Amino acid sequence: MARRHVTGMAVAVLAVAVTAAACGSSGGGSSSSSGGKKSVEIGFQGPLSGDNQQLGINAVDGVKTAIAEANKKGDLPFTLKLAQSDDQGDPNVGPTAARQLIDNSAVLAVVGPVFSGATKASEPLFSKANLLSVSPSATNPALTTLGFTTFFRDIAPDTVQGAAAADYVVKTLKAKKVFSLDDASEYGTGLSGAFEPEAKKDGATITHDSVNPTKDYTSEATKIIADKPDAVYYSGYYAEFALLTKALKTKGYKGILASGDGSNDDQFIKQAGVANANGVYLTCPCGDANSDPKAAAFVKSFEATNAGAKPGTYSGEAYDATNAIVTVLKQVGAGATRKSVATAFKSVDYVGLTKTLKFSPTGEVAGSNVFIYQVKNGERTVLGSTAVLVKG
Amino acid sequence: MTTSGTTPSPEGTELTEPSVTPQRAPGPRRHRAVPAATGPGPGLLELLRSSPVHQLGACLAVSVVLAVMTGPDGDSDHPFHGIAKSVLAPRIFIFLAIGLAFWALVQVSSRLGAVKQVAGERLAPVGRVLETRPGRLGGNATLLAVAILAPQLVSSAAQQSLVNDIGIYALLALGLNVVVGYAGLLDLGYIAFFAIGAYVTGYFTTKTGMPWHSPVVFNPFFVLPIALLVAALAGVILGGPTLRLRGDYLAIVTLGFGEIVQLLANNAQGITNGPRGVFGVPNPSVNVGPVHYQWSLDPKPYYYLLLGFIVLVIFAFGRIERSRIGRAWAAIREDEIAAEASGVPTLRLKLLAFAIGASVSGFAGVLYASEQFFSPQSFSFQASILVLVVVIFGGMGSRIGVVVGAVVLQGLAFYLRDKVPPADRYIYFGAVVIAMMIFRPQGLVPSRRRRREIQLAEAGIHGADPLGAAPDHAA
Amino acid sequence: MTTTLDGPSPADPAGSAPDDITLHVSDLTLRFGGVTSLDGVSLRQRRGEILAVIGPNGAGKTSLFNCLTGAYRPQEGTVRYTGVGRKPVELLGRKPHVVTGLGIARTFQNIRLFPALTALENVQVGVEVRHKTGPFGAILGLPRARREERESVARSVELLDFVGLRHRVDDIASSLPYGEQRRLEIARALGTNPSLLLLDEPAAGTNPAEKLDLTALIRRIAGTGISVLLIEHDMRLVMSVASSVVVLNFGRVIASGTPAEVQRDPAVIEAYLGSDGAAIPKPTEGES
Amino acid sequence: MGFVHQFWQLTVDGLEIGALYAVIALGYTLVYGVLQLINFAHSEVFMLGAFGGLFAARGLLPAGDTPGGLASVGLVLAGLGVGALAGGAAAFALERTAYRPLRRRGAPRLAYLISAIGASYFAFNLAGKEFGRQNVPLPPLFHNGVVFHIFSAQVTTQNLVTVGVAVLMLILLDRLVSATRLGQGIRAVAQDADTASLMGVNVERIIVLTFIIGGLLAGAGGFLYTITFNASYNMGFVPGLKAFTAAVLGGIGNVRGAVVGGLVLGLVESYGGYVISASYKDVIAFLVLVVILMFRPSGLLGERLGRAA
Repeated sequence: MARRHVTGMAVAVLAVAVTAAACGSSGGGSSSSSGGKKSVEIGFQGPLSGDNQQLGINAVDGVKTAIAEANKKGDLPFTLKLAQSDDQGDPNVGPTAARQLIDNSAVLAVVGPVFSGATKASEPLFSKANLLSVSPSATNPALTTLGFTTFFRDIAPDTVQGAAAADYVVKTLKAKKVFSLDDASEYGTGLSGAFEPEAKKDGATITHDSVNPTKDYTSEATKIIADKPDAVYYSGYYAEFALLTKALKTKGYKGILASGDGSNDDQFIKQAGVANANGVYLTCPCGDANSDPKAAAFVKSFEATNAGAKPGTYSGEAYDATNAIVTVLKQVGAGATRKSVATAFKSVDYVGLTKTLKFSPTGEVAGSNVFIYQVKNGERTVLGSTAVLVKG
Repeated sequence: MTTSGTTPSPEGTELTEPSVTPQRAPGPRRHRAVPAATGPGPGLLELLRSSPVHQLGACLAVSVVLAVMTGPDGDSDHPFHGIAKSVLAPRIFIFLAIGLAFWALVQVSSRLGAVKQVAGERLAPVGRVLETRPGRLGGNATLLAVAILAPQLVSSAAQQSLVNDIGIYALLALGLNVVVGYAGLLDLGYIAFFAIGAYVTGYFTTKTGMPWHSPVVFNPFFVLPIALLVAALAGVILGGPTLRLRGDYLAIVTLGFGEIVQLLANNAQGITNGPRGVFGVPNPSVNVGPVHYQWSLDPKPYYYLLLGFIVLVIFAFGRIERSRIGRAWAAIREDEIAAEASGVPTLRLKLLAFAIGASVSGFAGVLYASEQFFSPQSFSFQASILVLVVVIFGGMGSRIGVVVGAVVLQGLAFYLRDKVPPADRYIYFGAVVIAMMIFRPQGLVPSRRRRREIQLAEAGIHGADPLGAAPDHAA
Repeated sequence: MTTTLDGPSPADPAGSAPDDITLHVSDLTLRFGGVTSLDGVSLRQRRGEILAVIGPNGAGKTSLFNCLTGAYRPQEGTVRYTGVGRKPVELLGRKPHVVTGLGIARTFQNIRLFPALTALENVQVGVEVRHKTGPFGAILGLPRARREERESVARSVELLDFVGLRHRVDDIASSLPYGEQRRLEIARALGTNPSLLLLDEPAAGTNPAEKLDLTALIRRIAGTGISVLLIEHDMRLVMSVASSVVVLNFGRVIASGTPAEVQRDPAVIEAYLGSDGAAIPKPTEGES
Repeated sequence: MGFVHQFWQLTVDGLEIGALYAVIALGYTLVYGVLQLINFAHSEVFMLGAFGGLFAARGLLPAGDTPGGLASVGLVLAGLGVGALAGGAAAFALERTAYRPLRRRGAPRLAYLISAIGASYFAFNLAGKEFGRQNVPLPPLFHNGVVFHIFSAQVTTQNLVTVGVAVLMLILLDRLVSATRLGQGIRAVAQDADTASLMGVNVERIIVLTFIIGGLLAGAGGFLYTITFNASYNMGFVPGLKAFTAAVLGGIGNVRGAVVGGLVLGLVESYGGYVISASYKDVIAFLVLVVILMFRPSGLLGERLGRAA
């Protein structure tokens, strides 16, 4: 009995000691000001853990690249730093993650949140705190209609992407019968809700189904194949699309398979397997930096900042958003406050890598293009933008 | 058989059940005699108890595990890089040194045998004072003062966490404590009632949040009694046919029920808005006479609202616990057959516990929903488990204990947000829970009854346990 | 001697004729799978009487108790019970707590207390069965709740005093010595205000001194007008307290009558002495 | 069109997943049989087995195209073997750290459940840290094609591999429990541990071995699961819960019951997922569980391990 008490206490001591040691060694100290200059932080909120963390990592790496470039240039009256906050892509974690950034008074602007659901839950807080938030990826159409005052996104909403994808699948690929499946998420239903009416308008017959993310798409694949569609369009994220692709191919599905920007990541190819992924179409309102000659410098800088990682989906958008924020910070100068940054951002006009960042009063980016990708030999290749590919 | 002449022992009574329970005595207890007979093996605890060499081995093993836990990550392409970098890098020596120091500490302290005694002597008077009535009152007043001051001292993210993670979970844990701690029923689907409360709020307070809504909208405060009743009713509907089941089966049925509720919330998009969740439940407000107050995004007022309810619930459950109902629950928990034979209507009292627990959960659901946004993700099985772990961790059967459990566990999770990679948090959570069960299964602040029950169980006497004591009435 | 038990008790020896039948068991048959545990058992108990059921291990005594108190559901037979001033009711098919509510309390062969509760709390559980306070009453501290709480403590202390455990009020049940645990169990049973008390081998495991106390206690209980149905191995105790005896063997009644008559019965001698208690028949599933 | 046309295909799909549930369910059932405990961390044993098998098969896989013939057989066997070993090792470690210390001190049963939950969180999050938190695919180890048709249903190589291996393991286990000395020991402990120890059965040893056997099966099952569904750090939870349901459905503690429960659950899910929606698969599974427990509380086959074989 006595012994147990002692060991219990000692274990507690050990645990505390080890945690302290770990924290000490892994560093990450948040002491501000370095090199005499005042430091200003740009926040990032997105999924840095969880099933679809890759999309968050793509984006935060883009932010890091832009920050590194700005600091290198050194024409700002302060040093820029990054403050990350993980919302796990979960709307319920969103508010706490947002508050963490809001609490940090050095944060003058935020890139993110990445996912639409988390954005919806977090934006009221950002609006109240007058903290600018620019999402590189939250594409749900309704987000700009909810009265958030400091919300902007430099990506086209799903209404644009869904319609363009429908035009491409029905008009260019000539699919007469389309099976539209979404993952019932904020993002997925928004995308399929834009895709289906346009596809119908283009003359295709649509079968709609909605399946929550799961691992076992076997019976859904049976159902899809029984429907004999020419094309399947999945509105959801890559982890599930990979499993769906696998299940469909295993059951001998030979038709067209397409999905949206949530699946537009190399992880999709990896997880579905090259043989299964080949031939799959992916739509995205985002360009591909890797294959864009204009973006060569960005790719190089990105690789240098992020230990050789290649830009992924939303990396370019996050990079652009950060640069636009940097422009505004420069404009506002040393006395920048959250309010002045948010106000100045409304009239920003910045020619970015992916598009020109210029916003409507509700925070919607002005011009946008939807690109079609196809997996060929295990690589995502850009076929072009729908403006060019869809005719008539 | 116990016949006159033999020395009766509690163990003997266990073996000669008077045949009302045809099933065998529950598992772990049956092996009590065995460990004493067999030699020591290298499990964690008995290692710590056995020879110094074995203890050293265990300490070093724990050090290595901790090194891996805190070390660099691997990935699927290089699955063992993280481990290799943790174990083969120089930092392993820091951990081994800590492990070694820890081992030395154990050696020294167990040789001297002094630490415990000194600590015990020092703490004993404190414990005695706390057991007296004024002592208890003073202790509770101090706790309340700390609770009132807490949000003034922390950041707003921490305040948000105080509301979302700690306050709500403390309320949930208080409710589950009635079911598990008082009546001894293991409910693994407890969060379902929380969901029901939240969706009832969504139904009655907003026309935009859910496709399915009431014709008239109310202030969330008016929904509180409705949610309370609906959740209690759900508890009775679930409990009625299932409370006859034996311990583990009850656990599984409740688990199934919890899953069904969450999956329905997730899938019935036409009713609940599915995984997109419910957005736009109005903030509660008070408009009584001259008092007008509107809760808003600021977490602090929510915190005080929650704190008020928690104090109220603690007070109310204290009354119940000390009443005939509380004693009847204790009786059911400790020996259901004897309770039944003493005239306790066991089924009705279990249902009552279920309904009370469910209604608190529904109540918490309203408060949670009125904070603007919720989605089925909040009502996962993990959440049910988390509440249960909070209850056990804090001290089953103790009202203050379960609140402390919520503060410590959820506070730890919040604290670790910044200190460790966010995704690694649950590794620490798991490790803490295992260590807790090995070293202090009665929880941080156990109730006196529960502490006795654990002691009795360890002595091999009929233990009161949600998994153990429930009899099979199938015969 | 009887004053302490005269609470709001229904046991009213003056108002009932001595030959009133309080318990009438007829043709009770209980089987477990292929094993017949009780085989056409019939017996009658008069009000206020101490009736002992004896028999070797496995004879079906505890099975009989379990049938009477609703733990088992026998295949055949009827059990009619007449409470004080009540109409006769059928006991079979009722739940244990309902049976207790009708005025029948029991103890267990292997003491079943609530081990982590205090002696007082153990008795209170029994006493409070007849109380009405609900959760709201308890939370709000309504006058009735407070009155019942006071009554419960007073009555429980009174009962502890009656069984000789006044000094143990705040002790944890499992910490009591064995003999006292037995008496505590009896106090708890008395708390439910029974008119019929079923005692299952109360003397098992007690020493001679405790046995003597127990004999006195049983007499005192009977003295308050409560009928006692007693299962016991100890023949001396049975002979000294019981006014009539029923002998079971292999689930059948082999003899009944006064203690003296039963003691002379050849079948009983055969059942007991023939086996000398050593070659006791194997317990049936129901008994073990 | 419709359910009738797809009936046989759905049956084949259902049997495949059902066989996997059965294999995992056996781990729950065996442990329940000897300890009367729900081993909550069994799902992580399954997950670790899956990763073990995956890494082994991927490591041995020659570069280039999908192998065929004997190479495929060898790779599948290697994956199964290493998966089983990883599962067995994980189960052993689990028993040592999360169960044995509690058993030694005679902890109440609830403590075991909580400690197993802690172990589960610890294990799957540590796996996420070390193996990444993305889904990890198993490269194709054999050419997956339609082998034959049952009525209108296609039966693929993958179906045959999964079901074949699962059935083989189930038969082996059934033989082990009913016809070996070890099996006799397990049954003795399941029936009455105290008596068994008096009869000279080393109860501690039997308990450890039971954990390991369950772990071997779950590990191999994890590898089979990965062939179809990819591996991930949190893959254990849902199949674990389903397998647990299957075990209860068949009568927990009953070896053959677990098999029946697994197959029934697989079929019900497959049919229900088609007729209603794939989203409702789990709802259906749990509804079945709740209803069965209400009307047949000890499961379909009801008996305990000790009496079953």
